[in-house]
Amino acid sequence: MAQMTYLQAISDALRYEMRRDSNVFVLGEDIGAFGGAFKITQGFIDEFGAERVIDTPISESGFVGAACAAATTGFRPVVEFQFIDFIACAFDQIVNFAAKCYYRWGIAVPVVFRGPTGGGIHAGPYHSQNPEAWFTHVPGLKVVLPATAKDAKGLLIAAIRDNNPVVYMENKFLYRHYKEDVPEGEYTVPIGVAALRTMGDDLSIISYGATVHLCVEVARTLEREGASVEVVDLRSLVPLDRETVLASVRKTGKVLVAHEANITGGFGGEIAAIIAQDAFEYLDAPVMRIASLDVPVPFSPPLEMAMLPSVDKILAAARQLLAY
Amino acid sequence: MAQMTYLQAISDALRYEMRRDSNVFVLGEDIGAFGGAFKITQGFIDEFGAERVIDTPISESGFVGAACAAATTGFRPVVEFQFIDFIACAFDQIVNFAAKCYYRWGIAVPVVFRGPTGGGIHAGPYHSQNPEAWFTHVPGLKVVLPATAKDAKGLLIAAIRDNNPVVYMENKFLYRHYKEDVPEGEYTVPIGVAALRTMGDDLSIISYGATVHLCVEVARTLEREGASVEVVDLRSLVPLDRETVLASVRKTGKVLVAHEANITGGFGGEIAAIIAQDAFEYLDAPVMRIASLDVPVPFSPPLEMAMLPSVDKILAAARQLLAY
Amino acid sequence: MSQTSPKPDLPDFPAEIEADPKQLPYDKEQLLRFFAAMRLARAFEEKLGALYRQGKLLGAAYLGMGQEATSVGCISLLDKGDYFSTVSRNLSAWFYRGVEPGHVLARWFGKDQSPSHGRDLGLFLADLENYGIAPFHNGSMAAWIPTGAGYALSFKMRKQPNIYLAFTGDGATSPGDFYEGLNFASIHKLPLVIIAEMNQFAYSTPPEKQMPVKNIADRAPAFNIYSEIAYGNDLFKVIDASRRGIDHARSGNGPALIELKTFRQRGHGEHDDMSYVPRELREFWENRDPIRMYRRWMIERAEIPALDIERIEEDASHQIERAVEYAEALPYPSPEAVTERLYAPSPHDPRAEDRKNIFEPIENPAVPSLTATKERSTGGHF
Amino acid sequence: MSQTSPKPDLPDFPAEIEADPKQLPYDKEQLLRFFAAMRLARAFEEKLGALYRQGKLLGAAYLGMGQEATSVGCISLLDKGDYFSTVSRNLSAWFYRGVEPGHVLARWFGKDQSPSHGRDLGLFLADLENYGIAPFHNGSMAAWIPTGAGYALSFKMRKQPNIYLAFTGDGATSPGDFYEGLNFASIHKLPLVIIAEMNQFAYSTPPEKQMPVKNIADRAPAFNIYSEIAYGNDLFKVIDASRRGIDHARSGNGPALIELKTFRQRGHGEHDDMSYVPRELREFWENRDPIRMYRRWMIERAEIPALDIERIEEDASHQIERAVEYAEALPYPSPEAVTERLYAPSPHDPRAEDRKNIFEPIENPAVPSLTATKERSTGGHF
Ligand SMILES: Cc1ncc(C[n+]2csc(CCOP(=O)(O)OP(=O)(O)O)c2C)c(N)n1
Ligand SMILES: Cc1ncc(C[n+]2csc(CCOP(=O)(O)OP(=O)(O)O)c2C)c(N)n1
Ligand SMILES: [Mg+2]
Ligand SMILES: [Mg+2]
Repeated sequence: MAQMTYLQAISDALRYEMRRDSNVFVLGEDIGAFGGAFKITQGFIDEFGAERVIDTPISESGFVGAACAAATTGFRPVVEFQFIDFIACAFDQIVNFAAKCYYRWGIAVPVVFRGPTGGGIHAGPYHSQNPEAWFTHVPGLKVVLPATAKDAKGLLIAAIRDNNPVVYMENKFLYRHYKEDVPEGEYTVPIGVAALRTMGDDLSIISYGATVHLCVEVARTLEREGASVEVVDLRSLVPLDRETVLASVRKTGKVLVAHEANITGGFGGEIAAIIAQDAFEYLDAPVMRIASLDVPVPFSPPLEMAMLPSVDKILAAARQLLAY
Repeated sequence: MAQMTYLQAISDALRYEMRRDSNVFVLGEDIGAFGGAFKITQGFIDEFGAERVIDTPISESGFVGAACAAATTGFRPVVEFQFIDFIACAFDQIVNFAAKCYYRWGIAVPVVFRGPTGGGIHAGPYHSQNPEAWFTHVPGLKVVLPATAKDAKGLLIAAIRDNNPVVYMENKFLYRHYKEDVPEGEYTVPIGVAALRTMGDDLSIISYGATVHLCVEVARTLEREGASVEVVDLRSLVPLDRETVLASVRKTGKVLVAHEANITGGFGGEIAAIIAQDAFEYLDAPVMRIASLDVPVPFSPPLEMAMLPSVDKILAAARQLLAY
Repeated sequence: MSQTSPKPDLPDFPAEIEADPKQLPYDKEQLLRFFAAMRLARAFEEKLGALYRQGKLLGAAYLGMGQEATSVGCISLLDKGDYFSTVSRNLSAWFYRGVEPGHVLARWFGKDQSPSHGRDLGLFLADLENYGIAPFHNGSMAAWIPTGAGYALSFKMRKQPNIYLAFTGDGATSPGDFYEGLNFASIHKLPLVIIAEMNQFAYSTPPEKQMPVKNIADRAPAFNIYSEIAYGNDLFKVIDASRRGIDHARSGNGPALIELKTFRQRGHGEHDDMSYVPRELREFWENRDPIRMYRRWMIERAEIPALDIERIEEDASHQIERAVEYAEALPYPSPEAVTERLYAPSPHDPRAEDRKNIFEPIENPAVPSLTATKERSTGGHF
Repeated sequence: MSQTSPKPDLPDFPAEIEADPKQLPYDKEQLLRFFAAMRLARAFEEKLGALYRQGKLLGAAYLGMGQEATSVGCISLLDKGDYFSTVSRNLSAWFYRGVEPGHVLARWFGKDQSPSHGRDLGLFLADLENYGIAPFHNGSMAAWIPTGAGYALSFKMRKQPNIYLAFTGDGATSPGDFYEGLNFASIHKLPLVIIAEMNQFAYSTPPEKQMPVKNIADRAPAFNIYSEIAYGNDLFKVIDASRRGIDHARSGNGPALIELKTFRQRGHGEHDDMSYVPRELREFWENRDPIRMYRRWMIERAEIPALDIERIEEDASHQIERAVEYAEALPYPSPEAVTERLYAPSPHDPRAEDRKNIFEPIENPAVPSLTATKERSTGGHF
């Protein structure tokens, strides 16, 4: 075990896989000598050389396409988006090529798309987005979002070894704000298994990504008030650990779904829908959702904070459910 | 009133608006002399000239960007995607520019993005998609999907006059398979008001687009069996007519959500989630969803039919709910 | 249509093949092999058109008639380990490479034919293992140029002496992917060869509405790459130009773009009446049908006995008959197969025991707040 | 870093402005006006950097120091109705156009300043109505080239004699949008002028990793457009080249691309230590600081009294002080405003009465089935 920030855990996973498997290479903007906008690949070019740490021109569709093709020949490329927002520029290659190739032809595309998501750092409408829901709707892609440093490492290694295109979304607020003991060397987290961050009987909060931390904080506050709350961290949205979600809801009978992406069309709707169909008979209260408001992420702090989910908003909803 | 196919109704709306307002122009691939892949703009270039009926190079991002800019100067461009699938190539311009411009700067972008969606015509993975859910998740966009010829006309005229970017999704199976009386001349349908296609007390089926026709067929079959089913056609997903949806569910207590897009992350999840939160106390049965299976749309008929929703699938689910 | 099409600017390509057979490195067998692939493609597409008109095809039909020489010419230069991708009009390339007509037709019929098993259109084929055919046509135009760069990158990284050859239409040179892919390939000097078939139309769109330059090759300086323009209906002109492009790329000098001037004899698909095609243009190119020119040249210049040629033509007919029988007899995929083979099995797929202990508490949650702004990352921002 | 940067290839730009003041069409007032905008931008950015280092800014800071002449030079040529868009390093363009420093700083502070009201970064400004500044920087590089084409299209359709000027960095010439936008603009001969600032880096990426050609202008033949390369730190060289490009576009000859060679004196943002920038390169360009060169030229060649210049410099300082006061005093937007102004009101927004009669039965539902395949559309497919 070693203390690592969330960011260090990502670097560690990448470095570990690149050392282990010469088919793994990374590409993206400014990831070479500069080490990437957030310094995930700092020092990589020295260790692995410019052949395996490829600085690309600003052309997301171009280098995503190139990575996907290389993946079909046995390489395992990891694509860095400088900010996940720019994944919109490579959208066609991801949803129309990477996602469908194996289904069409049986040709696997083991590629990882990773990049920083999320708000709270006053980066405005283009550098704060949480676009996971676009990808969860595309059959053929897997979508994972680590909330902890351990998971950041374990899920990234699993994603690199996965034989399918995996969208791996990091939270940039957590990069340097979350630190914990992370296993050194080999460490994987299966893709499609949720984690319980707290256990409880009165209320389930289903969440993923950075919002999990807010939910844990809420659970602790409520615990002090005598309520017992179970926080389920999905970790992977596709495949989804329906079993764990449903088991928790069947136990508590009350459920709150929370995420940072804006609410309408967010993945929270999918979770709520599954619960309303498959755990209906166990429900003792409405299925509630807390997420960002339906607007672009504004820059100014009061606006941004009003837009994002918060401990207070989640707490209020949780209290409402507990009192129901 | 005149009998029009769904396709003719779209042409009629476009022609009507182009005659009425010289700021309306159309652009897209092969829409000039050829009249478009599906012949929506047949004859337009003769009537309106090449200045207002612009044949573009194959560059969706390019012409979408150009249209959005022209829209901010008072034009009302209508962009045709030859198949809606290629909207993925213009994704960034739509979600990052068009959608956010008014929120950022108060500069309105009155542009319509339209194109053929949907399967059932054996066109395979790239010419059959139903990508509405990507756009419903993007604040700043409106998303409409007419199920009838009348609505195709009324919603398109409203979309063109709307001061926001509107994603208008047509169903290509309906183009020539659905015909009805459509008002001539001025005719609009407000964006954000659902329609009831049947009225009933035992079960609500919430749907939109071509799937509405399957639901009506189901409702009729069940009516013959003595059940009374209400089919709600949303027509517009954003803004959503929550009022009508919730009123129907509160009345019937049972609800089935049906659409053609694949199920996971589809807009059906959003609807189910809203119901599970805001009509929970009225529910007498689980909220069920019927949608396409989570795979790319396959070409071969037995596969395609297995993948798509059908009268039989919806009927089976509806019977299950009625018997609950 | 009120817009009368202006008299087209006709090039001065001859209506015959000029090569001197004695100067060519090909024996009779090879010459007939070229012919066989082209002729088979033509016969296949004639059949496909007929099936379409009889209402026996699912969906639309897209034919490459008139462009058989472009495909066969460049594909004949590939080494075994080379990869390539085709667009809608390169059937003769598949046939030259050994793909069976029955397999192709079975896919057009939506039958349970490997590797697609009815999932994709007859128009598209990917089979890296058996034929080096990469999984494109992607649907979205030019999406295969970045991916072509990716294959070329993969050869370069593995130090394989191979090239990637990407066919592309004139229309498909407009999307941004064309630019991004070539840009990347040129920066890294990747062995990517673009065979750009200028067949005078992209669906109904003529080049002057598609691009601001006269030739696709006029784009090449922007990428600092090798380019050539050749007459695409003369098999040997195709071979000459393509060979230089392929050699250039294979020698590590970076990408090459070979533009072949040719003509799409049919509409975009068989539903398309081609009313937008000027008659003169059509006649000009029909007089330059690549197969008829080549056939005449074989007889008149290369002194190949007509009998040998006719045998190939008959064989093509038989192959098509057998293809129809094969494809008709093949079953459709079963509906249950629809959800199979969506995800490739992977080492860290969840196992039952993984769910046994999933309680992993977070000790010190990181809760964003306005203070977040105070902590500045040592890395950059945007 | 193991990679020692190779000695950079330095151009032979002089360290002084060469123009003969007598040959120029500018009076003293105009010469001072150029200076005022550049100097104000420099003062503003010095302040911004200081605020950043004091931890008083939200997020990161991006400065355009060293590139003041490029912006002022070309913006000075715009007519009133012309539109333009800036990228991250064109503050002097806003100032030349009359934007108030206080307004800009208020946006950097996230204050309730129209038209963004705290929604967007200080870096980005759009205000078509007051300054002709179009709503870009878009976030995604080169997204403003298609939109630039759209503005130019709009001028052309309205027969207005205006042009659209789009600034662009060297890195921003790589995305596909750059190609698609220029392609469209050139086909339609639209009045679009691209001012490409080759400032030697895109974040940390040097041109040789960004593009396979030496100059951005080397891309121009691919679009069949006018292009020129000029020395971007000499105000009058900028003006000369830009004028030719703008005249070309305004006269209906289609787009122009003017490449200005310059240098980003600071890092990509203030968090960036620029360790990747070779010292020689930095020194070369610092000796060619556009403002210092211009100041010297004004005194030594144009014989403008130092006092006049100093007055402008002092005024710049005062303006910045007042800007800080203004911006600090301004309130933040109120949290409730967060959901306002997302959708523009529209004529067919739902009214209460629209929900009164929503029963609209479908008489004959169209139910897809396998038979769908039998009905062939007279239109095409794909
Ligand atoms: C991004 C994108 N937009 C539109 C289409 C629809 N489309 C399919 S083929 C085609 C024309 C292609 O023309 P060209 O590249 O010249 O090839 P040709 O058909 O002439 O062989 C178009 C517009 C597409 N496949 N992809
Ligand atoms: C599509 C896209 N990818 C990545 C980025 C992140 N990014 C912002 S600025 C920048 C570098 C831009 O370089 P250049 O165009 O040369 O402008 P300069 O900063 O030198 O003025 C990058 C990579 C982006 N904004 N858009
Ligand atoms: Mg073509
Ligand atoms: Mg730059």
